[in-house]
Amino acid sequence: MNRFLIADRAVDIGALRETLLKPEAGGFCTFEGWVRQTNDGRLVSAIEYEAFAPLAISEGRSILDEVMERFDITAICAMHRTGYLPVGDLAVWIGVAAPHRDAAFKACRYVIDEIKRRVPIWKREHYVDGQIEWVACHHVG
Amino acid sequence: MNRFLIADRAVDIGALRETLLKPEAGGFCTFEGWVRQTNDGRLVSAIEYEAFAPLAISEGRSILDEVMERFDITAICAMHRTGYLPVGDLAVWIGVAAPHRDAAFKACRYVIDEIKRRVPIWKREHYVDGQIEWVACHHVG
Amino acid sequence: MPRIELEYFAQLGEQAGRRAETRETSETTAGALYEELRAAYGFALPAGQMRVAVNAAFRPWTQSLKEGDHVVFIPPVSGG
Amino acid sequence: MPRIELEYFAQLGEQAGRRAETRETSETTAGALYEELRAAYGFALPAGQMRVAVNAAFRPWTQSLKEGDHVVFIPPVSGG
Repeated sequence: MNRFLIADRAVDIGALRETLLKPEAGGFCTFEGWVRQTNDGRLVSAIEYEAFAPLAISEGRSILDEVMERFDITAICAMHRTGYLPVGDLAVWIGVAAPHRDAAFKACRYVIDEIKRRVPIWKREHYVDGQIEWVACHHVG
Repeated sequence: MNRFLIADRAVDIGALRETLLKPEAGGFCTFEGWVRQTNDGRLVSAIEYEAFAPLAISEGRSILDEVMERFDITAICAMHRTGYLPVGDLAVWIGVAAPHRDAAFKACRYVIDEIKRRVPIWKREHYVDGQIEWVACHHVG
Repeated sequence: MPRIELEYFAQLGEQAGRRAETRETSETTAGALYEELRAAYGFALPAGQMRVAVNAAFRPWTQSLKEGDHVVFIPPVSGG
Repeated sequence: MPRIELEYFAQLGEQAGRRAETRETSETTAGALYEELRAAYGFALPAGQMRVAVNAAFRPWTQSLKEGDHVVFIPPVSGG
Protein backbone atom coordinates (compact mmCIF):
# COMPACT_ATOMS: atom_id res chain seq x y z
CA MET A 1 0.00 0.00 0.00
CA ASN A 2 1.59 3.17 -1.21
CA ARG A 3 -0.47 6.08 -2.42
CA PHE A 4 0.30 9.75 -3.10
CA LEU A 5 -2.55 12.15 -3.74
CA ILE A 6 -2.81 15.76 -4.87
CA ALA A 7 -6.28 17.00 -3.91
CA ASP A 8 -7.97 20.23 -4.90
CA ARG A 9 -10.52 19.98 -2.10
CA ALA A 10 -10.76 18.72 1.48
CA VAL A 11 -10.09 15.00 1.91
CA ASP A 12 -11.60 12.70 4.55
CA ILE A 13 -8.45 11.78 6.45
CA GLY A 14 -10.34 9.26 8.57
CA ALA A 15 -10.95 7.34 5.34
CA LEU A 16 -7.27 7.61 4.34
CA ARG A 17 -6.27 6.29 7.78
CA GLU A 18 -8.62 3.32 7.38
CA THR A 19 -6.88 2.22 4.21
CA LEU A 20 -3.72 1.80 6.30
CA LEU A 21 -5.13 -0.40 9.07
CA LYS A 22 -3.25 -3.71 8.77
CA PRO A 23 -3.15 -6.56 11.30
CA GLU A 24 0.62 -6.87 10.82
CA ALA A 25 1.16 -3.23 11.89
CA GLY A 26 1.67 -2.32 15.55
CA GLY A 27 2.68 1.32 15.14
CA PHE A 28 1.10 4.11 13.13
CA CYS A 29 2.47 7.61 12.75
CA THR A 30 0.84 10.54 11.02
CA PHE A 31 1.99 14.02 10.19
CA GLU A 32 -0.34 16.85 9.30
CA GLY A 33 0.65 20.28 8.08
CA TRP A 34 -1.82 23.02 9.00
CA VAL A 35 -2.03 26.59 7.77
CA ARG A 36 -0.55 28.61 10.63
CA GLN A 37 -1.71 32.10 11.53
CA THR A 38 1.79 33.58 11.48
CA ASN A 39 4.89 33.16 9.36
CA ASP A 40 8.15 35.01 9.95
CA GLY A 41 6.24 37.29 12.28
CA ARG A 42 3.58 38.25 9.72
CA LEU A 43 -0.12 37.60 10.23
CA VAL A 44 -1.38 35.10 7.68
CA SER A 45 -5.00 34.79 6.61
CA ALA A 46 -4.64 31.95 4.12
CA ILE A 47 -2.22 30.03 1.94
CA GLU A 48 -2.79 29.22 -1.69
CA TYR A 49 -1.06 26.08 -2.95
CA GLU A 50 -0.29 25.47 -6.59
CA ALA A 51 1.09 22.16 -7.88
CA PHE A 52 2.41 20.93 -11.19
CA ALA A 53 0.23 17.91 -10.63
CA PRO A 54 1.59 15.23 -13.00
CA LEU A 55 5.15 15.76 -11.80
CA ALA A 56 4.09 16.26 -8.16
CA ILE A 57 2.35 12.90 -8.25
CA SER A 58 5.23 11.04 -9.89
CA GLU A 59 7.78 12.68 -7.57
CA GLY A 60 5.55 11.92 -4.57
CA ARG A 61 5.30 8.30 -5.64
CA SER A 62 9.07 8.11 -5.96
CA ILE A 63 9.39 9.31 -2.37
CA LEU A 64 6.93 6.68 -1.16
CA ASP A 65 8.75 3.98 -3.14
CA GLU A 66 12.02 5.01 -1.53
CA VAL A 67 10.39 4.85 1.90
CA MET A 68 8.99 1.36 1.31
CA GLU A 69 12.49 0.24 0.37
CA ARG A 70 14.43 1.96 3.15
CA PHE A 71 12.19 1.41 6.16
CA ASP A 72 10.43 -1.65 7.52
CA ILE A 73 6.90 -0.38 7.03
CA THR A 74 3.60 -1.96 6.08
CA ALA A 75 1.61 0.75 4.31
CA ILE A 76 1.86 4.46 3.61
CA CYS A 77 -0.28 7.21 2.16
CA ALA A 78 0.37 10.91 1.61
CA MET A 79 -1.93 13.71 0.46
CA HIS A 80 -1.16 17.33 -0.41
CA ARG A 81 -3.79 19.97 -0.98
CA THR A 82 -3.91 22.60 -3.68
CA GLY A 83 -6.08 25.71 -3.73
CA TYR A 84 -6.94 28.43 -1.24
CA LEU A 85 -6.67 27.28 2.40
CA PRO A 86 -7.62 29.55 5.31
CA VAL A 87 -5.77 29.38 8.64
CA GLY A 88 -6.36 26.05 10.36
CA ASP A 89 -6.91 24.09 7.16
CA LEU A 90 -5.10 20.85 6.48
CA ALA A 91 -2.45 21.29 3.78
CA VAL A 92 -0.70 17.94 3.96
CA TRP A 93 -1.38 14.54 5.54
CA ILE A 94 0.96 11.58 5.79
CA GLY A 95 0.17 8.26 7.46
CA VAL A 96 2.58 5.35 7.94
CA ALA A 97 1.79 1.93 9.41
CA ALA A 98 4.68 -0.32 10.45
CA PRO A 99 5.30 -3.38 12.57
CA HIS A 100 7.25 -1.21 15.05
CA ARG A 101 7.14 2.44 15.97
CA ASP A 102 10.68 3.45 15.12
CA ALA A 103 10.22 2.80 11.41
CA ALA A 104 6.79 4.48 11.43
CA PHE A 105 8.22 7.70 12.92
CA LYS A 106 11.31 7.76 10.70
CA ALA A 107 9.44 7.01 7.48
CA CYS A 108 6.82 9.67 8.23
CA ARG A 109 9.49 12.26 8.92
CA TYR A 110 11.37 11.30 5.76
CA VAL A 111 8.27 11.79 3.63
CA ILE A 112 7.43 15.29 4.86
CA ASP A 113 11.06 16.37 4.58
CA GLU A 114 11.30 15.08 1.02
CA ILE A 115 7.94 16.56 -0.01
CA LYS A 116 9.19 19.95 1.12
CA ARG A 117 12.48 19.44 -0.68
CA ARG A 118 11.46 18.02 -4.05
CA VAL A 119 7.77 17.95 -4.88
CA PRO A 120 6.75 20.74 -7.29
CA ILE A 121 4.23 22.51 -5.08
CA TRP A 122 4.39 26.22 -4.31
CA LYS A 123 2.64 28.36 -1.77
CA ARG A 124 1.48 31.93 -1.88
CA GLU A 125 0.74 33.50 1.46
CA HIS A 126 -2.16 35.88 1.91
CA TYR A 127 -1.54 38.27 4.79
CA VAL A 128 -4.05 39.93 7.05
CA ASP A 129 -2.82 43.32 5.79
CA GLY A 130 -3.95 42.39 2.27
CA GLN A 131 -0.55 41.62 0.78
CA ILE A 132 0.00 38.41 -1.17
CA GLU A 133 3.42 36.85 -1.75
CA TRP A 134 4.96 33.70 -3.17
CA VAL A 135 6.91 32.25 -0.30
CA ALA A 136 10.67 32.17 -0.47
CA CYS A 137 11.69 28.67 -1.15
CA HIS A 138 12.54 25.97 1.30
CA HIS A 139 15.03 24.68 -1.23
CA VAL A 140 16.07 24.74 -4.83
CA GLY A 141 13.27 22.80 -6.54
CA MET B 1 -3.59 21.97 26.46
CA ASN B 2 -2.21 18.84 28.02
CA ARG B 3 -4.40 15.85 28.74
CA PHE B 4 -3.69 12.21 29.59
CA LEU B 5 -6.52 9.70 29.54
CA ILE B 6 -6.92 6.09 30.60
CA ALA B 7 -10.01 4.73 28.86
CA ASP B 8 -11.77 1.43 29.43
CA ARG B 9 -13.59 1.61 26.11
CA ALA B 10 -13.03 2.87 22.57
CA VAL B 11 -12.41 6.61 22.29
CA ASP B 12 -13.32 8.87 19.37
CA ILE B 13 -9.84 9.90 18.26
CA GLY B 14 -11.26 12.36 15.75
CA ALA B 15 -12.67 14.25 18.72
CA LEU B 16 -9.33 14.11 20.57
CA ARG B 17 -7.60 15.48 17.47
CA GLU B 18 -10.06 18.35 17.27
CA THR B 19 -9.19 19.51 20.77
CA LEU B 20 -5.63 20.05 19.49
CA LEU B 21 -6.42 22.21 16.45
CA LYS B 22 -4.78 25.58 17.16
CA PRO B 23 -4.18 28.44 14.73
CA GLU B 24 -0.65 28.88 16.08
CA ALA B 25 0.26 25.26 15.20
CA GLY B 26 1.65 24.40 11.76
CA GLY B 27 2.66 20.79 12.42
CA PHE B 28 0.74 17.94 14.00
CA CYS B 29 2.11 14.48 14.71
CA THR B 30 0.21 11.49 16.02
CA PHE B 31 1.27 8.06 17.11
CA GLU B 32 -1.11 5.13 17.43
CA GLY B 33 -0.32 1.74 18.88
CA TRP B 34 -2.40 -1.08 17.40
CA VAL B 35 -2.78 -4.67 18.57
CA ARG B 36 -0.59 -6.62 16.15
CA GLN B 37 -1.38 -10.14 15.01
CA THR B 38 2.06 -11.51 15.88
CA ASN B 39 4.55 -10.99 18.68
CA ASP B 40 7.93 -12.71 18.88
CA GLY B 41 6.70 -15.04 16.17
CA ARG B 42 3.55 -16.11 18.06
CA LEU B 43 0.06 -15.59 16.66
CA VAL B 44 -1.87 -13.16 18.85
CA SER B 45 -5.66 -12.98 19.01
CA ALA B 46 -5.99 -10.13 21.51
CA ILE B 47 -4.23 -8.12 24.19
CA GLU B 48 -5.67 -7.35 27.59
CA TYR B 49 -4.40 -4.15 29.20
CA GLU B 50 -4.54 -3.53 32.92
CA ALA B 51 -3.62 -0.19 34.49
CA PHE B 52 -3.17 1.07 38.01
CA ALA B 53 -5.25 4.03 36.92
CA PRO B 54 -4.57 6.74 39.53
CA LEU B 55 -0.82 6.35 39.22
CA ALA B 56 -0.96 5.81 35.46
CA ILE B 57 -2.80 9.11 35.10
CA SER B 58 -0.45 11.06 37.36
CA GLU B 59 2.61 9.53 35.73
CA GLY B 60 1.14 10.21 32.29
CA ARG B 61 0.51 13.82 33.25
CA SER B 62 4.11 14.14 34.44
CA ILE B 63 5.30 12.96 31.05
CA LEU B 64 3.11 15.52 29.27
CA ASP B 65 4.32 18.27 31.62
CA GLU B 66 7.92 17.36 30.82
CA VAL B 67 7.13 17.46 27.12
CA MET B 68 5.52 20.90 27.35
CA GLU B 69 8.66 22.14 29.07
CA ARG B 70 11.25 20.49 26.85
CA PHE B 71 9.79 20.99 23.40
CA ASP B 72 8.28 23.99 21.65
CA ILE B 73 4.77 22.59 21.28
CA THR B 74 1.29 24.06 21.42
CA ALA B 75 -0.96 21.28 22.68
CA ILE B 76 -0.77 17.58 23.45
CA CYS B 77 -3.09 14.75 24.36
CA ALA B 78 -2.46 11.06 25.05
CA MET B 79 -4.87 8.19 25.64
CA HIS B 80 -4.21 4.59 26.67
CA ARG B 81 -6.81 1.87 26.60
CA THR B 82 -7.48 -0.78 29.21
CA GLY B 83 -9.48 -3.98 28.77
CA TYR B 84 -9.63 -6.69 26.16
CA LEU B 85 -8.54 -5.53 22.68
CA PRO B 86 -8.69 -7.82 19.63
CA VAL B 87 -6.11 -7.58 16.84
CA GLY B 88 -6.38 -4.27 15.02
CA ASP B 89 -7.74 -2.34 17.99
CA LEU B 90 -6.27 0.96 19.06
CA ALA B 91 -4.31 0.61 22.32
CA VAL B 92 -2.69 4.03 22.55
CA TRP B 93 -3.10 7.39 20.83
CA ILE B 94 -0.86 10.44 21.14
CA GLY B 95 -1.34 13.74 19.32
CA VAL B 96 1.00 16.73 19.40
CA ALA B 97 0.46 20.12 17.78
CA ALA B 98 3.43 22.47 17.45
CA PRO B 99 4.44 25.57 15.51
CA HIS B 100 7.00 23.47 13.58
CA ARG B 101 7.23 19.81 12.66
CA ASP B 102 10.51 18.94 14.33
CA ALA B 103 9.15 19.55 17.83
CA ALA B 104 5.88 17.74 17.01
CA PHE B 105 7.74 14.59 15.93
CA LYS B 106 10.20 14.63 18.80
CA ALA B 107 7.60 15.29 21.49
CA CYS B 108 5.33 12.55 20.15
CA ARG B 109 8.18 10.06 20.13
CA TYR B 110 9.21 11.07 23.63
CA VAL B 111 5.71 10.46 24.97
CA ILE B 112 5.32 6.95 23.58
CA ASP B 113 8.82 5.98 24.72
CA GLU B 114 8.15 7.28 28.25
CA ILE B 115 4.70 5.67 28.44
CA LYS B 116 6.30 2.33 27.66
CA ARG B 117 9.04 2.95 30.18
CA ARG B 118 7.21 4.31 33.21
CA VAL B 119 3.43 4.26 33.13
CA PRO B 120 1.94 1.44 35.25
CA ILE B 121 0.10 -0.43 32.52
CA TRP B 122 0.57 -4.11 31.82
CA LYS B 123 -0.45 -6.29 28.95
CA ARG B 124 -1.47 -9.91 28.79
CA GLU B 125 -1.34 -11.50 25.38
CA HIS B 126 -3.97 -13.98 24.25
CA TYR B 127 -2.59 -16.33 21.62
CA VAL B 128 -4.45 -18.06 18.83
CA ASP B 129 -3.43 -21.42 20.36
CA GLY B 130 -5.39 -20.55 23.52
CA GLN B 131 -2.46 -19.66 25.78
CA ILE B 132 -2.50 -16.45 27.79
CA GLU B 133 0.61 -14.76 29.15
CA TRP B 134 1.65 -11.57 30.86
CA VAL B 135 4.17 -10.02 28.53
CA ALA B 136 7.76 -9.82 29.61
CA CYS B 137 8.47 -6.27 30.46
CA HIS B 138 9.81 -3.58 28.24
CA HIS B 139 11.61 -2.19 31.28
CA VAL B 140 11.77 -2.26 35.03
CA GLY B 141 8.57 -0.44 35.99
CA MET C 1 -0.65 -3.80 63.87
CA PRO C 2 -1.46 -1.39 61.03
CA ARG C 3 -3.87 -2.53 58.38
CA ILE C 4 -2.64 -1.96 54.83
CA GLU C 5 -4.76 -1.86 51.70
CA LEU C 6 -3.12 -3.89 48.96
CA GLU C 7 -3.94 -4.05 45.28
CA TYR C 8 -2.28 -6.54 42.93
CA PHE C 9 -1.71 -6.01 39.22
CA ALA C 10 -0.60 -8.18 36.32
CA GLN C 11 1.29 -11.35 37.28
CA LEU C 12 1.16 -10.41 40.99
CA GLY C 13 -2.63 -10.65 40.90
CA GLU C 14 -2.39 -14.08 39.38
CA GLN C 15 0.24 -15.28 41.81
CA ALA C 16 -1.61 -13.89 44.86
CA GLY C 17 -4.89 -15.32 43.57
CA ARG C 18 -6.63 -12.02 44.33
CA ARG C 19 -6.88 -8.46 43.06
CA ALA C 20 -6.94 -6.74 46.44
CA GLU C 21 -6.88 -7.36 50.17
CA THR C 22 -6.61 -5.62 53.52
CA ARG C 23 -3.76 -7.04 55.53
CA GLU C 24 -2.45 -6.54 59.05
CA THR C 25 1.29 -6.57 59.17
CA SER C 26 4.06 -6.06 61.68
CA GLU C 27 6.42 -4.99 58.91
CA THR C 28 7.11 -1.28 58.93
CA THR C 29 8.49 -0.59 55.45
CA ALA C 30 7.22 -1.23 51.95
CA GLY C 31 10.25 -3.39 51.21
CA ALA C 32 9.77 -5.60 54.24
CA LEU C 33 6.06 -5.97 53.49
CA TYR C 34 6.91 -7.14 49.99
CA GLU C 35 9.23 -9.83 51.37
CA GLU C 36 6.46 -10.98 53.71
CA LEU C 37 4.02 -11.24 50.81
CA ARG C 38 6.59 -12.85 48.57
CA ALA C 39 7.02 -15.61 51.14
CA ALA C 40 3.24 -15.96 51.46
CA TYR C 41 2.35 -16.00 47.76
CA GLY C 42 5.55 -17.04 46.06
CA PHE C 43 5.86 -13.89 43.95
CA ALA C 44 8.43 -14.61 41.27
CA LEU C 45 9.86 -11.13 40.95
CA PRO C 46 12.50 -9.81 43.33
CA ALA C 47 11.89 -6.30 44.69
CA GLY C 48 14.92 -5.11 42.73
CA GLN C 49 13.00 -5.59 39.48
CA MET C 50 10.01 -3.63 40.70
CA ARG C 51 8.90 -0.33 42.14
CA VAL C 52 6.38 0.41 44.86
CA ALA C 53 3.59 2.98 45.08
CA VAL C 54 2.14 4.13 48.38
CA ASN C 55 -1.12 6.04 48.18
CA ALA C 56 -0.80 6.16 44.40
CA ALA C 57 2.66 7.77 44.31
CA PHE C 58 6.00 6.11 43.62
CA ARG C 59 8.00 5.78 46.86
CA PRO C 60 11.34 4.28 47.86
CA TRP C 61 11.32 0.72 49.23
CA THR C 62 12.33 2.19 52.60
CA GLN C 63 9.01 4.07 52.81
CA SER C 64 7.45 3.46 56.24
CA LEU C 65 3.85 2.34 56.39
CA LYS C 66 0.98 3.45 58.57
CA GLU C 67 -2.60 2.38 59.17
CA GLY C 68 -4.75 2.64 56.07
CA ASP C 69 -1.93 3.11 53.57
CA HIS C 70 -2.70 1.87 50.06
CA VAL C 71 0.22 -0.11 48.66
CA VAL C 72 0.79 -1.33 45.11
CA PHE C 73 3.85 -3.20 43.91
CA ILE C 74 4.67 -2.26 40.34
CA PRO C 75 6.06 -5.07 38.19
CA PRO C 76 7.92 -4.09 35.03
CA VAL C 77 5.43 -2.17 32.92
CA SER C 78 4.44 -3.22 29.41
CA GLY C 79 1.97 -0.64 28.14
CA GLY C 80 2.05 1.05 24.77
CA MET D 1 10.78 26.03 -35.77
CA PRO D 2 9.43 23.58 -33.19
CA ARG D 3 6.41 24.62 -31.16
CA ILE D 4 6.79 24.08 -27.43
CA GLU D 5 3.99 23.88 -24.88
CA LEU D 6 4.86 25.95 -21.84
CA GLU D 7 3.18 26.07 -18.45
CA TYR D 8 4.16 28.60 -15.80
CA PHE D 9 3.86 28.08 -12.07
CA ALA D 10 4.17 30.26 -8.98
CA GLN D 11 6.13 33.50 -9.48
CA LEU D 12 6.91 32.57 -13.10
CA GLY D 13 3.20 32.68 -13.90
CA GLU D 14 2.97 36.13 -12.39
CA GLN D 15 6.06 37.43 -14.14
CA ALA D 16 5.02 35.98 -17.53
CA GLY D 17 1.48 37.29 -17.07
CA ARG D 18 0.08 33.95 -18.19
CA ARG D 19 -0.32 30.37 -17.02
CA ALA D 20 0.48 28.68 -20.31
CA GLU D 21 1.39 29.31 -23.90
CA THR D 22 2.49 27.60 -27.10
CA ARG D 23 5.70 29.12 -28.39
CA GLU D 24 7.80 28.69 -31.50
CA THR D 25 11.48 28.86 -30.75
CA SER D 26 14.77 28.46 -32.52
CA GLU D 27 16.44 27.44 -29.26
CA THR D 28 17.23 23.76 -29.10
CA THR D 29 17.79 23.09 -25.39
CA ALA D 30 15.70 23.68 -22.29
CA GLY D 31 18.39 25.93 -20.85
CA ALA D 32 18.56 28.14 -23.93
CA LEU D 33 14.78 28.38 -24.08
CA TYR D 34 14.72 29.56 -20.46
CA GLU D 35 17.20 32.32 -21.28
CA GLU D 36 15.05 33.41 -24.23
CA LEU D 37 11.98 33.56 -21.99
CA ARG D 38 13.89 35.24 -19.20
CA ALA D 39 14.82 38.02 -21.61
CA ALA D 40 11.21 38.25 -22.83
CA TYR D 41 9.46 38.25 -19.43
CA GLY D 42 12.13 39.38 -17.00
CA PHE D 43 12.04 36.22 -14.89
CA ALA D 44 13.89 37.03 -11.67
CA LEU D 45 15.32 33.59 -11.00
CA PRO D 46 18.51 32.38 -12.71
CA ALA D 47 18.34 28.87 -14.14
CA GLY D 48 20.86 27.76 -11.52
CA GLN D 49 18.21 28.16 -8.83
CA MET D 50 15.66 26.12 -10.72
CA ARG D 51 15.04 22.79 -12.36
CA VAL D 52 13.27 21.96 -15.59
CA ALA D 53 10.71 19.30 -16.45
CA VAL D 54 10.10 18.11 -20.00
CA ASN D 55 6.96 16.09 -20.58
CA ALA D 56 6.38 15.96 -16.81
CA ALA D 57 9.77 14.48 -15.90
CA PHE D 58 12.80 16.26 -14.46
CA ARG D 59 15.49 16.69 -17.12
CA PRO D 60 18.92 18.30 -17.33
CA TRP D 61 19.11 21.85 -18.68
CA THR D 62 20.92 20.43 -21.69
CA GLN D 63 17.83 18.45 -22.68
CA SER D 64 17.10 19.01 -26.38
CA LEU D 65 13.59 20.01 -27.39
CA LYS D 66 11.38 18.82 -30.17
CA GLU D 67 8.00 19.75 -31.62
CA GLY D 68 5.17 19.40 -29.08
CA ASP D 69 7.36 19.02 -25.99
CA HIS D 70 5.73 20.22 -22.77
CA VAL D 71 8.17 22.29 -20.74
CA VAL D 72 7.83 23.51 -17.16
CA PHE D 73 10.45 25.49 -15.29
CA ILE D 74 10.44 24.56 -11.61
CA PRO D 75 11.20 27.39 -9.20
CA PRO D 76 12.30 26.46 -5.70
CA VAL D 77 9.44 24.44 -4.22
CA SER D 78 7.61 25.44 -1.05
CA GLY D 79 5.00 22.77 -0.37
CA GLY D 80 4.34 21.07 2.95
